[in-house]
Amino acid sequence: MALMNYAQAACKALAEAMRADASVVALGEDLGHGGVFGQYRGLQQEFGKARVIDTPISEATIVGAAVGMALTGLHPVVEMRVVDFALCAIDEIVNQAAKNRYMFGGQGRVPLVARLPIGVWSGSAAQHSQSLEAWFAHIPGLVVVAPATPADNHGLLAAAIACGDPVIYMEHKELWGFQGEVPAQAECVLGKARIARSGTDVTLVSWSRMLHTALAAAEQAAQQGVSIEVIDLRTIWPWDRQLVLESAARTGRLLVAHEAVQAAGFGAEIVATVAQELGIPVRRAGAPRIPVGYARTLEDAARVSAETLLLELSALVNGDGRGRSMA
Amino acid sequence: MALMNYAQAACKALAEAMRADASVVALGEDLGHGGVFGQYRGLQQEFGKARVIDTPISEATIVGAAVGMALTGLHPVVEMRVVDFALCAIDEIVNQAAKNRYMFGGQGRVPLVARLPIGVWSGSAAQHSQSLEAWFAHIPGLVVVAPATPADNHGLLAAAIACGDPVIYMEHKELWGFQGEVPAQAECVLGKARIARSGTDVTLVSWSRMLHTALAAAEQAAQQGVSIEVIDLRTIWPWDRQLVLESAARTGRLLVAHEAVQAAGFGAEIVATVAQELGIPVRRAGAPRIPVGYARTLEDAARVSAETLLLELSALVNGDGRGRSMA
Amino acid sequence: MPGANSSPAARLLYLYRTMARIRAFENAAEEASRGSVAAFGATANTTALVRGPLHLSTGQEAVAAGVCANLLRSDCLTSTHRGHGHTLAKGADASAMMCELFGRADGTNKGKGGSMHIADFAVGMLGANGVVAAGIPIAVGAAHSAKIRGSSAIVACFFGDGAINRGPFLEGLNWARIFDLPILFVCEDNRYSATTATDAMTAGAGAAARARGIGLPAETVDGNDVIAVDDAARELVARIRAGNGPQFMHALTYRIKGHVSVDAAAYRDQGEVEQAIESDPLKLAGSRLAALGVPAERIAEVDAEAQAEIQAALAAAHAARVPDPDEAYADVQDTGAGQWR
Amino acid sequence: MPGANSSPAARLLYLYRTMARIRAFENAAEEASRGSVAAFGATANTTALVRGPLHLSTGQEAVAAGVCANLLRSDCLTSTHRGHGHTLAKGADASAMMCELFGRADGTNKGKGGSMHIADFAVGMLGANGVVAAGIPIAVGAAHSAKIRGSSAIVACFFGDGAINRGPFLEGLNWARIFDLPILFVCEDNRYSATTATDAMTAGAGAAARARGIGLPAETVDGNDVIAVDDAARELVARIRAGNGPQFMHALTYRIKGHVSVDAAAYRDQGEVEQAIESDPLKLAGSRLAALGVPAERIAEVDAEAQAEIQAALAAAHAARVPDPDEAYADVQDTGAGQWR
Ligand SMILES: Cc1ncc(C[n+]2csc(CCOP(=O)(O)OP(=O)(O)O)c2C)c(N)n1
Ligand SMILES: Cc1ncc(C[n+]2csc(CCOP(=O)(O)OP(=O)(O)O)c2C)c(N)n1
Ligand SMILES: [Mg+2]
Ligand SMILES: [Mg+2]
Repeated sequence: MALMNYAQAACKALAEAMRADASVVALGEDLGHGGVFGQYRGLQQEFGKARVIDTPISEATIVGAAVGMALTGLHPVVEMRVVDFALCAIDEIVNQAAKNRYMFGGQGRVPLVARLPIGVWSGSAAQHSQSLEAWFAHIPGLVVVAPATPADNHGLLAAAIACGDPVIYMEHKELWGFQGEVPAQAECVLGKARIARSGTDVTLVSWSRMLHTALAAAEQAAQQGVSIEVIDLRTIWPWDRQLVLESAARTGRLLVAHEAVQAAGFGAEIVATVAQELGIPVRRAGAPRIPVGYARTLEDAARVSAETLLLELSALVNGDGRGRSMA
Repeated sequence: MALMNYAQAACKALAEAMRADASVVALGEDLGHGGVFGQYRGLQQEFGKARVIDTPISEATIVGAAVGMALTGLHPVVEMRVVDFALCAIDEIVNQAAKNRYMFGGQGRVPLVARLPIGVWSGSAAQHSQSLEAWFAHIPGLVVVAPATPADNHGLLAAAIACGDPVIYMEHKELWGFQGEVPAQAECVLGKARIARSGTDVTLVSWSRMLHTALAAAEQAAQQGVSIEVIDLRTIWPWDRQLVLESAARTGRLLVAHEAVQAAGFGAEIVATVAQELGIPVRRAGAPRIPVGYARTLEDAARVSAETLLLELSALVNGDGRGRSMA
Repeated sequence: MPGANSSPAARLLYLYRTMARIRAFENAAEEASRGSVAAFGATANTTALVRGPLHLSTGQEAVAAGVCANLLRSDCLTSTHRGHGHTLAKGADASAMMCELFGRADGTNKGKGGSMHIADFAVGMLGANGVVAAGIPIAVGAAHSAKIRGSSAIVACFFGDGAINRGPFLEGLNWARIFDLPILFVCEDNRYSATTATDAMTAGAGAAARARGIGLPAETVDGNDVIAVDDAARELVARIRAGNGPQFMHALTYRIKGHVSVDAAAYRDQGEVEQAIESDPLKLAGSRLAALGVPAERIAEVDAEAQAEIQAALAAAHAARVPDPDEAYADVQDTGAGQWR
Repeated sequence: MPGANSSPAARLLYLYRTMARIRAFENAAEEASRGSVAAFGATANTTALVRGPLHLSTGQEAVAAGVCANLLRSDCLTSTHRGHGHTLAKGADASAMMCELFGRADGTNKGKGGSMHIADFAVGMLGANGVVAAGIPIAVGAAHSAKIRGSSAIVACFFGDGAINRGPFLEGLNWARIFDLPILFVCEDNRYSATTATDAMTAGAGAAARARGIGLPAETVDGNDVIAVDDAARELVARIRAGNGPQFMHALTYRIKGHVSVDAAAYRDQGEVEQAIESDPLKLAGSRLAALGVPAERIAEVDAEAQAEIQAALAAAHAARVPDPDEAYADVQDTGAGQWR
């Protein structure tokens, strides 16, 4: 165990993978100076410019080239800075990386990890603040991961590099400096959620930065005598349906909270599944369907707060079917 | 009323809009020869090359230029051939068209209609068969439309051109030749669904080509004594929540069927909303989470058939909570 | 294959054979695809054996044959939607390819790809692609990979004249040059982008000028003359193998048929088409062979062999197994496979 | 503004004033943004008045000033993430801009955009953009629109040296040329793309060579010499207004500060930075003014006016109203507005 931040934990995972396997390479803009968030610090010094590759501002080709690398024996880790810029490489992610193995009948594999940081990033406005995990969960062939803690950013990045599938790896831009204990050995398995706090009255599923808001809300709820079980989903696809269903069956109520826009967000998938399977009361809390504004008041309107979660939780617990049902 | 096919109906709507308003222009590849599906036939002859613009194969710039046109007084209608190619223009659609009005504080409007045909298209395999309406529904700023009939392809395209917002207009590639009566005057309103068949036992919501499968399933169900109310959603965003909730409250059961991949598809949004609001039994039928394969057997595995819908409907009617719940 | 030092006649006969095989393959595929797709005013025939859009390279065979004659099996290639010729020339088996077009389980892609995604990774053919210009970054990455892994393989990257107006063309060439990658870009200029004459859509002096603007050496060749293509490719490939980084070939040719098999291509001037048929690369190579003293019977023999090979491929495709619906769930991804259906 | 026929001193003083206003504006914004964002090793200061990434154009003012001096209010402009200079030079009000940076309801963008999306449509400034090269197609579309509508407006499209490696650069230039659009492309080459020296990432002879490869006339100018930029822009804009289609300017300059305000830019050679400070465009213009006989007091007066204007802008921004949370729901879209929240 060692205390480090979320960026350092990812850096550690990547360094370990590169040390263990010469086929692991990293590519993207500004990696040579450690990445603009320090998440590549020291790597080019250790592994050289041939393996930690500074690229032109060519998102489409960064991902497209990574597909070509992955097909021919390398394991590229691709940096997109923010998911918003990855929108310049969507053909390469969706039509090329995700479908390659299938449409060519299994002749090749595309073991690449594309890092697409998500989330509202203080004062960065509409083009640097999106959370699009639902998009990638919708695309056959992709694995989607969203770590909430330094330990998971270490363990899940290691697992993503090892898994052999194209992985959309979504770090949260407001977590880079978040500190936590990280085990020496990576211990994560893709597709396994984690009960972050046990409880009996409501199951609250979340991931990424919103997990911390969910934990804060659970703590406040506990003070009001309501016991919330908080699940950190960790992998968005394949999501841990079993753990969520077990917990929801136990508590009899489900709330899913995410930072992404609520409309057609991944919360809908989980809520729809649980409603169909268990027929229990279900609710969602996601951002309203508005772009993220710059001014703090506007930005805050696009965030989901612990207060909002408490309102949603109490609506569930009090059996009040209606609330802020759609945003 | 006149009998015409789905492609001709759209052509009529566009011609009428161009006749009425000199600011309406169309741009895309191969428009001059009528579009590869005939959906632009005769337009360049009537309106000239300056208004029916043949473009290079430059999807990013087709949409990006349309944003610039829309900001400066034109009403561009943009052709992307299939939604899959629009993946080469996602930054332009999501970061530029959808967010422009908001992030610039309402200084401009982006009244463009982007035609992104969807759907499995016989024998066209993984890169020409996607249905991605859920993606665009997730993006604040966008309107999303998916007509199922020639009348609606006329009326909704007219409404889309007139509405002043950026519209993702999704025609279905297997409907181009579909015939139907089209009223002389366009009569559609965005955001209004339509009861395509009245019934009492289950509400079945669908759109685009899947509507016809839904109607076929409803007909077969009727022969088995089960009465299905089929709703044609028509506009995916803003969807007609009121009509769907009213119908579902009446029938007490909901099935949503779409051709898109079920996982994180738009059916999840509707089912989640109805489950939360009404607490009634809900189910979804969408494609399994696989790319569309080329061979007919593989392609069929990625389609949702009337038989599948009948199984889902009977699971609902017989109160059997479990079924093909997740694909 | 007869190397560069073999007799000109032997080399040309070899190139001719490749072209004849491509022509025979595509003629057969076209026949089996009548009414394969509803587009260009054609209505679909649901019983067509070859389904969906079928893009024929008829008239362009010399580019595939001439370039691929200079590649090793260990070299890689990326292609476009119009990829039968590149695939055959790179060494794929015609039967496995025809099976793929028929949507059979023994096809190169197990029936999952069809014509538009034809691929044979075993011979380094990394795939046809349904998205214009999308093969360029993938090829660049394969070349970058070879450089990183210290492999001696090079990559050939084919694309059409329409593709040079898409962003990945710029990005890919720039990338190849700054990292000095072992890659041959081949712009197969058939003068059309679907129904549109590309010329009016392309600013400046064309593909080679753009490549030079990005710092790549570029050669323009008569893409209907297989000897010219072979000679140019030999030189460019030699430069690449010698470590001189990316090279660019602009090959001028013509798409004799429509954009897809159902396209009658009525938008073209008939005179233009007739002239192109006059410069059919097979015809041209045939007269060159005669001039080199190769007897007509020898050429007829090669033609007959090609026909026989393709007839066998057709028979194999007819006989081959259709994939089970269950196979639709294979090869999606490993993580979570089987948990979801 | 003093036109091209006014005295050289009057013209230069006008250009100097624009530069001084930009410099004063950005210095003030920088001051108000200390700790605005956690990146480049800096930690965020949640009380910063200017939030998020702030990209300063310090050292590059001559490009904005020289180009925009040749534009009419009815002409359009698109910018990058580094857009304060272009916006001020195009005629936007400094107070409204500062309000925007402070996230106030009276800001140019009603507090919705901030620095990275600064815009003033009323003066034809169609927006800064957070996505590198994304302004290019938008500018091209605005120019296409002018042509279709028969408007006499032209468009200036600014982008950085890093942007010429993204696809939209190729697509946009090609489009502008084939449709012969009234647009001036301005590559503002400050030698860096964030922390990366752009040179190593850019193949070939650079921006102008690429433009020529796509058929555009291109000029390279000393982007720190506002007279050189003004002269070149005058000529290029005249050609555009005369109907000669798109023109290209490659302006060589330097980013004196870090990539964003929190970036100390320690990755650069100190000598290089010192040299750049020597060729600071304001300094250069100052000595030119002196040489033209403009008294030092007159220059100091212009500086003081600029300072006063920006102090007033700061005061206005401090006093201005913060947007209500409710305003977050306005200006999303009309269709379905109010039905959803
Ligand atoms: C990004 C993209 N846009 C449009 C299409 C539709 N399309 C398929 S082939 C083609 C023409 C391509 O022209 P060219 O690159 O010259 O290749 P050719 O067909 O002539 O071999 C077009 C427009 C596509 N497949 N991908
Ligand atoms: C598509 C995209 N990729 C990456 C970024 C991150 N980014 C912001 S500015 C910048 C450097 C841009 O360099 P240049 O075009 O030269 O403009 P400059 O910052 O020097 O003005 C980068 C990489 C982005 N905003 N958009
Ligand atoms: Mg072509
Ligand atoms: Mg720069």
